[in-house]
Formats: sequence, structure tokens, C-alpha cells
Amino acid sequence: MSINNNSEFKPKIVAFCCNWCSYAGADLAGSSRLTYPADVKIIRVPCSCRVNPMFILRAFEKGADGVILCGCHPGDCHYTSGNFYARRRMTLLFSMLDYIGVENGRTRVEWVSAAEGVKFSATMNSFVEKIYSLGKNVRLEDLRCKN
Amino acid sequence: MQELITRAKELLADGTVARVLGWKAGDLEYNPQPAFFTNEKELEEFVYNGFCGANLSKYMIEASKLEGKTLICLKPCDSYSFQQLMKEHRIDREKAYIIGVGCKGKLDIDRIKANGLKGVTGVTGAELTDDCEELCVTTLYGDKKIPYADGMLERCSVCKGKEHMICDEQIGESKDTKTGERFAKVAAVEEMSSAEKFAFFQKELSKCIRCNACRNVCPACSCRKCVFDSTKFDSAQKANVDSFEEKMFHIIRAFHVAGRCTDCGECSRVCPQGIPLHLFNRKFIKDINELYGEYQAGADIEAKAPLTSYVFEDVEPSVVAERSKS
Amino acid sequence: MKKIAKEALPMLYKKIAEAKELIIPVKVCGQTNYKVWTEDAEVDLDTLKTVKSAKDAFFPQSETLYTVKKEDKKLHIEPEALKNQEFVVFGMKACDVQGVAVLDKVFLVDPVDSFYAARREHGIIVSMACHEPEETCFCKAFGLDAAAPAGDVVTWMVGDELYWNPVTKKGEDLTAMVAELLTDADEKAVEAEKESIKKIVEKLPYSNLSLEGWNGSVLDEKFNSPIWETLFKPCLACGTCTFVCPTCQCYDIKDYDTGHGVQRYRCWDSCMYSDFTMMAHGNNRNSQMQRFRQRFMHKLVYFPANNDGMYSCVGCGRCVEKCPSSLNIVKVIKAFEKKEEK
Amino acid sequence: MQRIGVFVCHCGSNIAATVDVKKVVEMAMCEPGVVHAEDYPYMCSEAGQAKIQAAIKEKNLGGVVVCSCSPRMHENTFRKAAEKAGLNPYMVEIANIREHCSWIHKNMEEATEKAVILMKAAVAKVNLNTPLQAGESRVTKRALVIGGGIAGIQTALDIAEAGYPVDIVEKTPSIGGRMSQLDKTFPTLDCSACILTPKMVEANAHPNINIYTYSEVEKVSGFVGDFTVDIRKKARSVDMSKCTGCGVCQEKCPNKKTPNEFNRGLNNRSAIYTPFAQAIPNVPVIDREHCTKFLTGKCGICAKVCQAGAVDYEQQDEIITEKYGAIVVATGFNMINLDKYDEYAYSQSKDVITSLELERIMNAAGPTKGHLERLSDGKAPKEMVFIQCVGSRCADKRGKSYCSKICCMYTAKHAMLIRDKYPDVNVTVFYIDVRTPGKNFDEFYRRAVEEYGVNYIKGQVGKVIPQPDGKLLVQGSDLLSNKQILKEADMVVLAAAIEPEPGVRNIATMLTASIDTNDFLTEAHAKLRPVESPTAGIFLSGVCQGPKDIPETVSQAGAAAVKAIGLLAKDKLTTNPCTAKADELMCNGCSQCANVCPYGAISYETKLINDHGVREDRRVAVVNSALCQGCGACTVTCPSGAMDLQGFSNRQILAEVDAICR
Repeated sequence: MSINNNSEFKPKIVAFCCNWCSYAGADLAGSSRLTYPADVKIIRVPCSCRVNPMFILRAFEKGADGVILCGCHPGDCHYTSGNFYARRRMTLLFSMLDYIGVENGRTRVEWVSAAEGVKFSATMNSFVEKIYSLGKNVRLEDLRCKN
Repeated sequence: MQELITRAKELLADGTVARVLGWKAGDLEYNPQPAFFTNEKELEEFVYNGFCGANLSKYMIEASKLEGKTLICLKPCDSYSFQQLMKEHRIDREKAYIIGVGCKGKLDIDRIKANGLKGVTGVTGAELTDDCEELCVTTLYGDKKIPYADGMLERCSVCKGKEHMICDEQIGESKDTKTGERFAKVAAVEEMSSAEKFAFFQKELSKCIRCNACRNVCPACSCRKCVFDSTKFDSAQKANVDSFEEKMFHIIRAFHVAGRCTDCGECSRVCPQGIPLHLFNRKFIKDINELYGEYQAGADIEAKAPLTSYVFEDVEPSVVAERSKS
Repeated sequence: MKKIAKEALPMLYKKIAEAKELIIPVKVCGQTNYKVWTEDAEVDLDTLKTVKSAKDAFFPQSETLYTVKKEDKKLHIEPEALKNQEFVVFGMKACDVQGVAVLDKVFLVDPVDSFYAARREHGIIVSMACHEPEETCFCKAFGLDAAAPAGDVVTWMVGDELYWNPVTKKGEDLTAMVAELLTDADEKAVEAEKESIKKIVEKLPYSNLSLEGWNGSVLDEKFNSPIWETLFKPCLACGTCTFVCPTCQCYDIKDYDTGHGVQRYRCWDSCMYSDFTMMAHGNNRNSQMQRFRQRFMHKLVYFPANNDGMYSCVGCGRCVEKCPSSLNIVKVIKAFEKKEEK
Repeated sequence: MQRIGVFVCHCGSNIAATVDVKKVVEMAMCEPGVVHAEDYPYMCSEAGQAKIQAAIKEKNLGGVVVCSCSPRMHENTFRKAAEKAGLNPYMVEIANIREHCSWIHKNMEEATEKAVILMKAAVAKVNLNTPLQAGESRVTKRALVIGGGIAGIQTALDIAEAGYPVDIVEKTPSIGGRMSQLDKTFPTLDCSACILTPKMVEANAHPNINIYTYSEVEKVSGFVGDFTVDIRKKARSVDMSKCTGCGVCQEKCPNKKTPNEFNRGLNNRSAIYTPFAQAIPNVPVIDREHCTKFLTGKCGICAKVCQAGAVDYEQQDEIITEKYGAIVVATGFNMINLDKYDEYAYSQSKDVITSLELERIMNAAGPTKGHLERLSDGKAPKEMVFIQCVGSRCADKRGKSYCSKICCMYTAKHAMLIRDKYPDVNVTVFYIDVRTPGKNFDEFYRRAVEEYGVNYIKGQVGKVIPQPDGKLLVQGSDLLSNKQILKEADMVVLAAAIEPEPGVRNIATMLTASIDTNDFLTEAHAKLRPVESPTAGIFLSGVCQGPKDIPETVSQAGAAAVKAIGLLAKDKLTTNPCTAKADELMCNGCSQCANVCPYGAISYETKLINDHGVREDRRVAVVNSALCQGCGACTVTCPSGAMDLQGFSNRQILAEVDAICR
């Protein structure tokens, strides 16, 4: 996939991936050589329910332009119910971010199984594309990080 | 009020309670303070009127550690907070004797002053026995009568109802004060464009001085060590920087109390900068109601809290983008 | 004595702002605070008390001390520049001006706080008499005159005119700079205004607050009083009183990780906070009673003991207005008065 | 701050071709705490590990970052290597610069920049790592096999032979599974029942094997070595201890209108029934949904005729709770529903059948007693057409994307058997490809073509149109000669795709075993751990993992058994030390964490706490580290951050976030 790269903008994108499904899905994308932009950096967490809203806000504070959380499909959580909690938490958090005027495309949750390398790659491509279209995150970054 | 004092004296005298948690008259008409009373003499200073807005339930955390029972006066809205604290094992029901006190709407001196009044030296018409239709305000610069509702806290105009969720007995009459829709302002903000929303909150939050009054008064914020004071989380904050830190504090605070906040309105009451902090909490309450079914924290001690439960069919987070008007 | 029509004030602001930073009460979302003036700012001189005092102008709530930047394994330290441009603080009341005098006692004595000293050097205070003092005011108790504040330029708002009286060299220079906008005036109107203010001050409920018994010599007696045990109870341990106070001067120094270095900054701290002066062993004041006592003992006993009897309360009454639990220094003073009566 | 060593692997050219490893080493040396950095062609090799160990000793390293392949590959390798050098294994972090970097990026500069950031994040994390000690948990020496087909039977037999007790849970009334429905098996053409029934009998008779038929797994809790499983033994309505298996009840049952599942509904059975003659156990079941007694309350003939008095209409479902150390899933497969393929007229004509139906028709115990005949009119067919890949290898969403693997071979078998027994019947097979990779498989297929004259046409069938005369008009194309083909057939056999047994999704959820988009259970590693689920203690046997034929199923069943035996042979397991831990000083005792814990690992105690000199009794959370699996749900629910997850602590994750956003 090609991304319109005429601007200087290189987004910083944090992807939290659960160890059992999505991180493995990302591994599969890798071993299948399914590309996605290098702007995406993955942080491994045991489960999507490990992701504290604080982590997401912190990423934005420190200058991330997009944050995506990937976990097992609902019902397939390695820990049975972690992603159900994550789903409610993230829904509310994203709603709040939208409410205070953060563009809602900057946050996303996708369920990617260990077998879905193709989906992982496609998801990252579409997310990065969205972040490019939104441009730099100026509403949440801490100004002190700019100097 | 006299009835309350008489009853408190009785309960102290017969040993049912060891102390009374209520409000003590201030040195100005409008500044009574939360107080503990341990004897009849002290109770002479007991007061309960329109200016007793403070929610006493959080004081019960400390009172639960004391010997003997504490008589606690709870307004209808305070009783939700009390019950939520019970649910979270923060207070001991056995240590409390609850008198549910009537409520005809609580007053906000800043709102009274916003009626063009300066140098307020006296306010009458705010006793529980009054009909609470009109306030007579005496000031250094002349007297004025204003409708009671014009001096009321915002929260009282969207009152959850005058029913006590928990109490051992009730004293005093209540009067319905609800005139507005609780989520009207939240809905209005939701209608704004993304840039307008951002500007709105940016402007409001730029006033924040990080005094932590909102947090410290909040009955849901009862952590022994707040994450924003803790070195363990790498998230300690103190500075009032006019950038993201404020938002982070208020969003996380609202998130931490989501599903637990009873919408008692204390945060907005105490904010020295008049930031409508309830707009954060109510946003979560509105979302929870709309997405996961009506839920009122503190109303039912057995109910499963929305953030510690789930159903398979829950909406996906993508619903946010679908619903967003911006 | 000079004067300027109230309606011409925007021109005055603009004139000052062309040459210097102008800090003035500005209303944002219904609340008035000192802010840097901009063309679109809603200046509000009618509100007697800004929420926060003018303290920020000289001792901002947060300020960077220096920045460390990391390049490879090397660190570069960039000190924050000291204030080197003149600025004007417009509209400070007698209490706030006195608040600065209290801060001077802390920051201008050895070791001098260079950030504060630079701001004091470059700051010009245009004070303003309190046209309509309020019920929470008690500056009289500290010997202040709401009708005649200190400052570089003292002003009075009388009817539609702002009367302008330079009293220091800085004040004279500022006056010269804006001379074209000012006209000469006699002192009659101002004298009448002063009288009127004094009359109101006499009627204020707290004007006769007595500070008897509060001085540096009563340390043990006050410190050990059992009154504190009941007094502190409603205190929520928030920092509202300290942050709206014109004289509270405690601060914390912290580092902010910018990702490519560190910004070392200081920010106001509050003795009401549980982690105030936290040490490795824990806290040297580990109960809220102790923290509560500290604040008032400092204002009314320790500070005067070390500063020739000068209290570090100026009677502005902001804590009276803003305390979420309706606690305040007046109640503390009165509580001891009452106890001692008995 | 730790003294950190960074080790960058080239992985031959897998990493080094796209990531400038020297640059990563150089940048690593600039990170705070890093005292050593080097690169090596194969860090996972013995020599590579030796380098890490040498550096740990020489530079007194407190933390190690290996920039290499996915931690899912070699995290354990490097942890063990570090441990041998005296470093706590949990002081090792992996920066995944292969799967997440070099393999997906082509631009060297970009990939190097990303690798450096991933390295920095790992360094930032390891700086905050603390040594962790793995605990121990006991192993219940009993295995559960879910599914009683050939896969389950073989696994159970192998485990039982090794001396461990095994329970088989089978949801139908008899073990045997799909294989019991087959007539003959490829490529030897021996009789399926003849080779299966001895196994069934052996399993039934084995002292270590306990079979629960007509039973389902209802609830699973616990973890590797210590699972607790609730098994619902559905009411059979026949007392197994009394029944002699005489069969009189089935003969006398007046209600014989129930479609016979075993014969794929091609004929009917009685309401009280055993699925097939060799069923084990040979005890009938009353199908309560179809039994007159249960539907109307009248009848009761079976009870009257039963000499043994075994029929019990009052029997209730029974829940058996048992503990297991290992669980093997052997749930098998089903044929897909053909509703979406109505162009082949399956629902319109009785003479369009699936291959499995053909197996029953060909079987002597089947609906036609083994005579090949049209189900519509009982006439012997003259022209038969086989259509391959019905729903397999399907590009669109209608069918399955995968190859069902067994169809090519069984179709060759069917064709051969028909031509052998009925030489006058013409057999035509429409195929996309003929796939015969297996021992003696291609030879088998060639025999069908060459010796038996089966007509193979490369091409797909567009439509099957039932004709008024009862014949079937097959419209297809011959891709080799590029011709349209119209063929009249008497019978059409569809090689329908196979899919995992639908109930497997529910089972996977209970086991917290991951499952792919096709509902096949995911293996821990596609190549190296093909019979293990990523969930520890769960093993995969047979088609539940992916399509396979009988020999493959049996070998995988044996492999799964060996893995399970390996687990059961241990007395104790080391537990994952990355568990949650509550800070007693900060805990509010609010119970929110316990509300979200899926394992019930959090309890509360009232303890005397000394909080910087303030002593008081407080209700605080206590995590049972043996039960905690380390998901972290509690940590987010805890507002004060008192609850944290070791190995993935709040500060560690925030440090990674900071490093990435820098």
C-alpha cells in the first residue's frame, strides 16, 4: 500500500497488542512478509485488559499521533474475559476523548487473532492512512515535549 | 433543624451514638462547615439550612475507624454516595446511624452573588422550614430579594430525586427542585464540532489551578494514595501547565470514578475556578446509560458496576465514531 | 494626580502593552484572574477579588528553572533566562501588594531567589483602591488601608474616571510613557472615595478581628493547643487555600521528562498535601491535623517571629470565599479567641 | 538503574539485510544504563548465547536486551542462557526487530530507525525490570480427552498405556466418531469398521480409560496441571448398569420416524436407539425430543419390554466434576451446510448427495444395505458425477478458504469402489486440482484413472439441473479442452468441505484456547508446536486443528498424547511469575479488582498496616499467585495503582510508551 508521503509528517503510532492473539498475529504478518508502515511500534501486553487508559493518554501526551489496541476476538480471550473489560473501558475512554475534542480517528480497537496476519497488516495500513489524513496530534501533546 | 438537634441530643444521651456528624454554623450566614459534635453543648452550634451543601458521606471513612457509632446526616443525594462507599467497603454501615435529612435545594453563594450582589452580610429564607421560594439577601450595598432557584447549585436543578437510598430515620421535608434535564449540557457539547469541543474544554480547563479540591471532596475519590500523588505509577502531577496535563488529570479522574460516581456534584461545587467538572462525570454516566443500560451508582448495593461487568453483545469501541457528531 | 476616563482604559492598556507586558484581571469563563493582556481579553476591574491573587506575576505557579537536553550520552544544560523585560501588573489591591511584600521577605533575603528577584526588579505595580470592599475582607486587621494601597502607581476608580497617582520612580516612568492619555486631576474626588471606602471597611463583619495573642512568642502555647484537634476535622487536604493565597510561598521542584531530556521546574506546593516535604522516611507531618496546624502557625506565629512581627496573612479573604469546607484563617483566629475567653 | 547489555542478532540476513545492525549497536551504547552492546549473526546459536553469558559475567550486567526475532520464538532461549550466567531470567527483554521490523519493511533507513526505537523501548523497560522467581504448582495426574472419534480414542489409549487415567467425553451416544460412518478407507481400501472397532473395544476395556458418552463439557476452570471440569452427563433414560444391550426396546419402539443421524438422515431410526451396531457402550438412548412417552406421556413400551428394567424415564442430567492435569481437544469435524450451494440442487433432488452420504449408501449397514441405488427411485445408476471442492478453496465468503484435504482421495476411493463393484456405471469427476501428497496416494489415484477408467475432468460444475425424467443435467466446463460440458447423470456426489464441529467454539472459549477465523484451534507454533494450543496444558488432536485424513489424525493423536504424558509425568510445574501484586500501603480494599478477576485469584484480608508510622487495620487485597494467570484486568480497575502486574508493570509499560513517543 502506498501512502501519500509528500509532507514531512512522520506519525508516531503506538500499537498495544495482546500476547496471545494480536502480537502473534503481528508475528504472522511479519513471517508472511505483509508490510505496513514503520510508523507503527508495537508494545506487548499480556491481554488487552492490561491497557490502562493512562497508557493511552500518556502516549498522546508524549507526542503519539495515534494509538491502537489489538486483542483477541470477543469470546476468544486467552483469559476468558479480559477483552470484554477492555472493550467497555476503551469505548468509554474513546467517547470521552471525542467529547473533549480529540479527533476520534486517532484511537482504535481491533480484534486480531493469531491466525490473522493479513488482518493485522491491513488494519495497520488503514490506521496509518487515517492518521496521515488527520495529521499531527496537536490537541493532546504536552507542549513541553516539543522543546 | 430544632427537631434534628433534639433527636441528635437524644441519641447522644441514650448512648446510641458517640458523636454527631453534621454542619456547624459559620461566622457568616452562608458558610456553615462540616463538623463532629460530641455533646449537647456543641450541638447548640448545629445548623442545617440551604447552605449545607457539603456531602458528609466521605467523612464517614474516618468516622468508621472511631469507637462507637456516628450519627450522620445525609441529604437524599448524599445517601447515594454513602451507599457506594459501603459497596466499596470504605465505610462501615454498622458504625453509622443515618438520619436522612430533607432537602429543598442547596445554595451556592457564588450564584447568589452572580445576581449582582456584593458584600453579602446576610441571607434569609434558606431554613428547611421556609418554603424556599425566595431569598432575602442583605448586603453592604443594599438589600435584594431573589428567587430561591436563582441561588441554587446547578446540581439541584437536575436533582436525582428526594428519596433517601439508605437511612435509619428521616427528619425534615423535601421539595422537588428539578427543573432541568441532567444531560442537557453534555448533549449540547456533544453537538459541537471537534474544534469547538476542544476550544470549550481548553478554555475551561485552562483555569484549573490543580488545587485537588475536586478530587479531595469527591466521595468516589477515596484512594489512600491518589495515582496523581503516587511515585509508583510514574504519573505524579503537581504543576498547572496549560497543556495536556490538566486534561489528563480530569479525564483519568473521571475515568477512575466512572460507574462509581453518583453525580453528587461536589466537584463542581467546590472548584474555586468554577469549572463545570460534572460535565466529565455526566458524560460517562450518559454513555454508560446509553450503551450498557441505565445505571445509577449508589442506588443499588448489589448491582454490577458497568466497568466491572460485560455482556458478549456489548458495542464495539467503533460506536464512538459512529455516534460522534463531530 | 492624573486621571483617565474609564472608557479610554482600553487605549491605556494598548499603550502599555506596546512597550511592556501587561498583566491585568481578565475574565475567562466567568472567573477573573490575572492574565497577560491581549487585544481580545475581557478586562475585568469590577471584580474586587481575582480567584488567584496577583502572586503569579512575580512567583508563577509553575516555572521552568532549567532544561537538560540529551544528545547521545552527553547532557546539555540550558538555564532558563531570567526576566529581563519590564512588565506591569495592573489593578492589584492593597492586600495583594502587601502579599508581595511578604514574598520579598522570603525570596529577597539571602540566598536571594534570582527568578523572583528578576521579576521584582522588572515588575511595575499599578495598584488600585478597593471601591467596594466585601464581607470576606479583613485587611484592616493587618493594618492595611484598602483605600490607599502601596505600589508604583496607585489608582482609584471613581465614577467614570480612573485616578492615577505615581509614587515611585518606576511609577513616574510609566506615567511618562502613557502621559498622552492622562490628564491632570485634583485630589478631591479621590479623597471622597477614600472616605467612602473607609466607612465601608468599618462596617465589614471581620474588620474588628483581633490578632491579639498571635505573635512569635506564643509558639509552644498555640502549637500544643487541643483546639487544633477539632478545628482541622472538616479539612479536605486540598490546596485551594494555599493556591489562592497571596502569600503562600512553598514550592516543589520536579523534573518533567520531555523524551529528549528533562525540564526541571518548580511549582507551588501546599502544606495541606499529604506528600508535602515528603522525605525518604515518610512524612515529617503525617497527620492532617499537623499539616493544618502548620499552615496557620506559619502565617500567624512562625513568620512574624522571623520577620519583625510581619504576619504572612494579608486579610484578602480568598480562603474565606474558596474553602470547600468553609474553613479559613478567620475561623481559626476566632476559635482561639473563644477558647481563651473561657 | 541497571547495567544493561544489548545484543543485536543478524538472524543471518533475515534482520541484517534490512536493519543496519551496527547502527543499532551504536545507538544502544547511547542509551542510559547501557554498558555493553554487540551484534552477532545468530544470537540464538550456542556461540551467540555464550556471548551474552560472557558479557553478563564480564560486565556484571543487571539487564539484557536481545534485539532479535519475536519473543514468542526465543524469549525462553535467552532467559535460560541468562540464568545459566547467573542473571535472573526475568531481567531479559526482547526487542522484536525481525517479525515486527526487518520482515515487513523494505527501506533500510526506515527499518533501522524503527529497530533503534524498539531497542530503546526494550532498554527502557528492562531498566525497570525486577528479578522474579517462578513459583510451583502441582499436577493432577489425569487427562481429559474431549471427543471420542479416532483421534480421541487414539490419544486416550496412548495416555492410558503410559499409565495415566484418562476420561473421554463424547457428546453422542457412542464413541467412534466420523470414522465409524465410513465404509472403506484409502489408500488400502480396508473396511473402516474392521480397523476402528478393535480400538473402540480396547478403549472401553482399558482400566485407565473412563468413557462418558452422551456427555458434554460444561465448565472449565483452573490452569495447566490443575484444571477443574464440569461434565454434563445427559440423561440417557436407560440405566447403563442394568442394560444388557439386547436391542428389544429398539425393535418394539413404535416411533420409528426419527431421521437417523448416523446414516445422515437417509433413513429413520426408533426413538430409543443405539447409533450403530458396534456402538460403545452398547446401551441405547431415548431421544426425548422424539419419544412418544416424553412428548405425550403415553406409550412406555420400551420400559415394558425391557427384561432388565433398565429404562428409566425419570433419569436426570448429572454433573460430574473432575480435576485434570491436561486436556486434549479432539472434537473433529462436520460437513458444511450446503444451503449456499443450491446450484448443485442438493436440496432439490434426492439423487444429489454428499460423499459422506455415499459412504453410508455403500455401507452394508447403511440405508440401502450397501447397494448403490438412487434414493429417489431405488434404481441403479448408470452415470455418476462427482463434484470436487464444494465449498473448499473458495475465494468468496460463501465457502471455506482452505482445502479440505481428504476429498481428492476419498473421491478416488469412491470412484474406484463403484467401478469395481458396478463396472457398468460410468464415473466422472469434476475437479480443480487433484491433490495426492501422501504415501501411496498418487499411485492410488492413478489406479482409479488408469485401471478403473474413471473419467477425470478438470473444470468446475456451474449447475446441476434436475430433469423431469428424474435425471440430473450437469453443466460444467472442461478447462483443458476449453469446452462446455453437458452431462446427464443419475447421481451426483458432492465433495462438500469439512469444517470444525460447531461446538468447538464454545469449548475453545471455556478452555481459553485460541481459535482461528475458520474455527480451527490454533497451535502454539505452526511448525514447531503443532499439537499444542498456546494455552498451556491444552493439546490438539485430529481435525479440530486443521483438515487431515485418518493416518495423519492418528499420528497427531499420538503426538498430542505424548505431549500430555510429558506434562502428566511431572510432579510440579513452575508457574509464570508475571502475576499481579497488590501494594498493601496503597490498597483501598474496594473489591473492584476481585470483581474482574477471571480466576478468583484475589481475596481480601484485614491486616495491621504500618503506613509510615500510622498503624491501622485495613482491608487489603491479596493475590493468590498460583491462581493468577497475569492478565492484568485488575491493574486497570484499581484506581490508585495499588495493584500492579509483575513483568508488565505500569511503570514498565509507561517507559516503553515514552521511549516509543520520544
